[in-house]
Amino acid sequence: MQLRDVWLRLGREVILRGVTLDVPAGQGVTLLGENGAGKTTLLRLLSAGLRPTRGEGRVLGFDLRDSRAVRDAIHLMPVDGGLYPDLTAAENLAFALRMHARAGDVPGALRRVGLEGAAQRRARFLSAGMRKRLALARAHLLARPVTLVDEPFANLDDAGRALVQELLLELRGQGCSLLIAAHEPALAQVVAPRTLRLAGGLLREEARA
Amino acid sequence: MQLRDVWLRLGREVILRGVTLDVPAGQGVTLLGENGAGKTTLLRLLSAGLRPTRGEGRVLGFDLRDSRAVRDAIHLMPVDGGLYPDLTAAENLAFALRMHARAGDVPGALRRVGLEGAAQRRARFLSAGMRKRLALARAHLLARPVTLVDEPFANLDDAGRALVQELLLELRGQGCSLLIAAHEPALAQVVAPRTLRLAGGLLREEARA
Amino acid sequence: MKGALRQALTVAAKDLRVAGRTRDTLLATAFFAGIVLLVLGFALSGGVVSRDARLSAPLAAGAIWTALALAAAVGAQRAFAQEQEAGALEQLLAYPGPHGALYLGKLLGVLPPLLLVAAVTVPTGLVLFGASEAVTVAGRALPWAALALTTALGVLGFAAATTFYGSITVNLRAREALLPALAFPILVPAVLATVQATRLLLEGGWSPEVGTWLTFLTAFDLGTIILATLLFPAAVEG
Amino acid sequence: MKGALRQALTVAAKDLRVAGRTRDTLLATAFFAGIVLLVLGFALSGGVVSRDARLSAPLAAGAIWTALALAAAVGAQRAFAQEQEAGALEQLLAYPGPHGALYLGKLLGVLPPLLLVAAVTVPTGLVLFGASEAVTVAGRALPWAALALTTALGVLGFAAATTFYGSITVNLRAREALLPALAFPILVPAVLATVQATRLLLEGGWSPEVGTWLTFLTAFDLGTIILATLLFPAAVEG
Amino acid sequence: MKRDVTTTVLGAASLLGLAVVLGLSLTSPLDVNQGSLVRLMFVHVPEAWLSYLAYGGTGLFGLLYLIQRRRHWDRLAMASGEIGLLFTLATIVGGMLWAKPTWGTYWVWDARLTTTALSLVVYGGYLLIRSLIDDPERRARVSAVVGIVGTLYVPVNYMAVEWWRGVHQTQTLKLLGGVRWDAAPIYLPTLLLSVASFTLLYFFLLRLRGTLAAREEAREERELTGVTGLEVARG
Ligand code: HEM
Ligand SMILES: Nc1ncnc2c1ncn2[C@@H]1O[C@H](COP(=O)(O)OP(=O)(O)OP(=O)(O)O)[C@@H](O)[C@H]1O
Ligand SMILES: Nc1ncnc2c1ncn2[C@@H]1O[C@H](COP(=O)(O)OP(=O)(O)OP(=O)(O)O)[C@@H](O)[C@H]1O
Ligand SMILES: [Mg+2]
Ligand SMILES: [Mg+2]
Repeated sequence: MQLRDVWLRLGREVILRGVTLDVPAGQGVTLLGENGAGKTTLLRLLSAGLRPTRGEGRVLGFDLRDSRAVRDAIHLMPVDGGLYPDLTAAENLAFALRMHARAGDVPGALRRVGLEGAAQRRARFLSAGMRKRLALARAHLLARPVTLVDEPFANLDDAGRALVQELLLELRGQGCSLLIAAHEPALAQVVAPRTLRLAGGLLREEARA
Repeated sequence: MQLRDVWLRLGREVILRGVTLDVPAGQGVTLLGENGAGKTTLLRLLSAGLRPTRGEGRVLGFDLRDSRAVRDAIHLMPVDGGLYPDLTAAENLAFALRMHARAGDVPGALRRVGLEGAAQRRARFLSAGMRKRLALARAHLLARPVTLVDEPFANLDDAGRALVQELLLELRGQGCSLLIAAHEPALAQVVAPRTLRLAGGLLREEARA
Repeated sequence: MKGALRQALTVAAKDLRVAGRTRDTLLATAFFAGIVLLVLGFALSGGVVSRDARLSAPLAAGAIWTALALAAAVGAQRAFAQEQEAGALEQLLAYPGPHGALYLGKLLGVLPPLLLVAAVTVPTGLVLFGASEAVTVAGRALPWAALALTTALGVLGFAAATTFYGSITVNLRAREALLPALAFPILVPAVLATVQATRLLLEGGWSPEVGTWLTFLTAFDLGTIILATLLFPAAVEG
Repeated sequence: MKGALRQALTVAAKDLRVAGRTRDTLLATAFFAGIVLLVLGFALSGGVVSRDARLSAPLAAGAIWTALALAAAVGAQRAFAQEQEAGALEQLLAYPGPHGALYLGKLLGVLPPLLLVAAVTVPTGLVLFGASEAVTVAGRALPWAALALTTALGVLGFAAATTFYGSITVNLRAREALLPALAFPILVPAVLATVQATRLLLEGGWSPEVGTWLTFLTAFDLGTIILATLLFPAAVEG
Repeated sequence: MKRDVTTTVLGAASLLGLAVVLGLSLTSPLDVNQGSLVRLMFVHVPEAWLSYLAYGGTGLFGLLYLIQRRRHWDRLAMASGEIGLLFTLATIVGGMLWAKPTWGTYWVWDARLTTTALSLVVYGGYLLIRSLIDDPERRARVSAVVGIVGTLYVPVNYMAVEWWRGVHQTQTLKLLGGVRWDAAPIYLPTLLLSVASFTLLYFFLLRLRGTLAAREEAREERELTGVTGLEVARG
């Protein structure tokens, strides 16, 4: 994953003002920054959901503008889950798998995140933490080479947080690169030791606390 | 605030199985529980958004079934903020104030939560943490006698969390009762020392950690 | 009571602000009504303009009111879709005060853009369908005042009925229970009265029959608004 | 290619499952189609218009196809509004594979409920406007098979165009009114072709002229689908 | 600000052409059926032609934008759309004024008339969409798509008189299936000159509006990003 002097404007706001980033394959990076610093925006940019206003980037060697190749390699777990409210938990996972043309053990994944009892419940009726767990199960099932995670620890109980760490560590064990935007440096750094901080539209390396 | 042996069923699920609760006016209570334990559901019940299947409750002496009186006294700050995506931050606050027939210092409240720069931005374009701050500003402006807060610390940076504590403490100082559902006991207990845990549909008193 | 009125106005003002900040909704709705007129004009009249009031009047009345009924339905749908997005509806229902005020607020928010659109659609439709010409050929003047009254009453009726319909469809459980299909017939009286009054006015000017239809329409409007205000709390409650 | 097809089918299957579960789309489309038929039915029946068989055929055709074009617009809008809720649209666009496949998937998901609505609207419209009666009075049988083919082709064309515009308007303000306003003009050739084919079928059964219109309609459908599949990626990309 | 010679020349040439057309048309003989009303043709037809041209331009520039992603094309597409809308309006108003004396009514549900009115809506929608999107890149992309689809509407409008017989004149100058001229030959040169002048006028207006839009955009960009040094007006 590489970014070279990337600028990004949204509406009338300039969010990123020259971000440069190098993440070797398989590395885990924690992304910190204040509310509104632009973490989510940076993740969306990397997942080809937004185009940089200026500058360029590559993911696994593919130019960010080649959105199809990038989308093939990357998975973004958004803050709100990005689930279909009217599909059940199991259907949500099955849908994601089929869109990636992959097979996977949906009941097993649900059991892993403690949702075996809610497999047939619609995502609309899941609690905030359960939705987060479901999104996590999806990220773990898909196991894309580059996985971007937005605030994985929010809304979760202690067991849930440990689970996130466990599953994300497993992903890293499989050789996936991880980029985790979070407000809990201590929790995230267990999984992704390298730490970057986004402030004023610029990215800075930070020593581990 | 009182609940007497309240049962609640949603869909095919029994969420609350005999909850009994007594909160004297002005007290601060932290509500803990696993993901899916029913914290959010309990808060919605107390704000008259749901009706108990069995059992009864009172808020400030009003029966829960008298939804109008209860709604007058209570404010629930939901997980997702419950903001209008197409109103600006300032308009969202002004609308809430007018619905409660109250006057208040909107620009001041926005400054208080660090959103003065985003006052004219639509809520849709605010970051997750900024939306949380906006919802917090609303709860603080309205200052209802009973304020229910669902996961106030999620999505916020460290400064934001300190801000939540500060504003909620102020609310308690004004004599409001607080019920805070959270997964960060340490942070919540600063504001609301009494701690309850919801598990298996039942509420239990918990000693402070 | 005064509080409820203030709330209704607040909700209406909010909806109008969301709609009016960029004139978007207004523009789009007007556009929409215009398009319906054009398409219907072409589809129905098949190239013949008729100077015969007995032919042009029903066409004009039908096209105008189809356009307005659809505009009302779109407006009402929009009004509630807005609330539903991002869980704002639950928050709206949690404000103090009677829930009936919310229905009134929604209705008031839907009405002004609709009346504006109607003020453009009605004359345009009359000209496009040759109804105004047919009337003048017959040596009469267009009964503008009566038409305006009919339009106002009709738009109010459509708005009240479609807003009520919209309030039913936002409720998840109601929507899944085909309840909305049952509520559809409430539109029938409004459509019937408005269309007939317009047609009669175009065909022969004011007559006692028109008066009857307008009285009926007024009764329907009042009835719908009162009934909807009373039923709304039950329709939306969790 | 095969991957794209599989994706399209996956998306369509998902949409159909949701549609079957919430009945949201079906109700909304039926509602709009119902309003058009209702208003036009009341306006045009009973007067001079309905007694003349030469007049009833074009009217029936016009009303039915305006109703269906609208229903298509509403259905397409729902299909994308659904995705938009809870940020699922952004997630959908992030799946690997060509974005054109998503358009096809959405189209396939929109079609079945629409066809269902059409299956009710067409016969209802024919009866309501006296066209079926006029045909039987003339001693002929209604050409059901040809009507069904016309309906299928017409609905396909409507859905193809409105689904495309649905993707454009989904995150704009005032989208409910905007989508039909944008899509309708483009639909006019299709509406005209279906109206003419239906009218001819009602007036005299199958004829080579009907064949010409249906060929035109098929070309329109194919052209729209191909063009939309090609342009869709540009319309939705970040 | 540097003087733009091309624009000036285009403007002067189109004005000159229009003046000559005015002179010619006032001296042209009267038509057997229409009398002096036939002179309206020298305005009406080129106006319609210009609006077709403008719509074609909107689609073409939109396509170019999608391929090259240069904002320049987007500005031209917008300029072209505005010009098209303006001249469609002129065609309709002029046509209605012509219709009153010849057909006895301002408006009929004729195919050509309806499709012309609808093309007004198509490009009204195009401009409406533009006004609804704030982000310039997205605005350019989406409106390019809408513009391309809208352009397909031009052939429908052109063929409308053939497909659905109505009261409006069919093509007097047949272009499809062999060029043919069905009116009194005396009118042809004047009409052709008029069409040519209007074509020049189109390019003049296009350049003018495009330059204006570029300046507007540059100013906006400066306001937004003043200190940050983000490049000004890409493309
Ligand atoms: C509202 C009224 C009218 C509208 C919207 C309208 C629209 C148009 C349009 C768009 C064209 C260009 C299409 C083409 O070049 O084939 C056109 C051409 C033309 N119009 Fe009209 N028109 C109207 C009224 C009239 C009237 C009243 C007349 C004459 C009686 C007329 C005579 C013509 C002629 C002769 C052409 C040129 C056809 C050709 O050479 O191909 N138009 N009109
Ligand atoms: N479409 C948009 N138009 C205008 N401004 C936007 C838009 N999207 C985001 N922003 C602004 O960009 C900034 C960064 O938002 P972003 O969501 O990336 O923050 P974040 O770092 O993820 O914050 P948080 O920790 O609160 O999630 C915010 O100030 C936000 O208001
Ligand atoms: N409408 C509903 N129908 C069926 N089940 C529901 C409904 N609403 C909520 N539930 C279920 O109720 C349970 C409690 O949900 P609730 O949102 O109260 O949990 P919570 O304690 O707030 O969890 P979290 O910490 O994750 O926010 C969950 O298992 C959820 O799936
Ligand atoms: Mg964020
Ligand atoms: Mg919760």
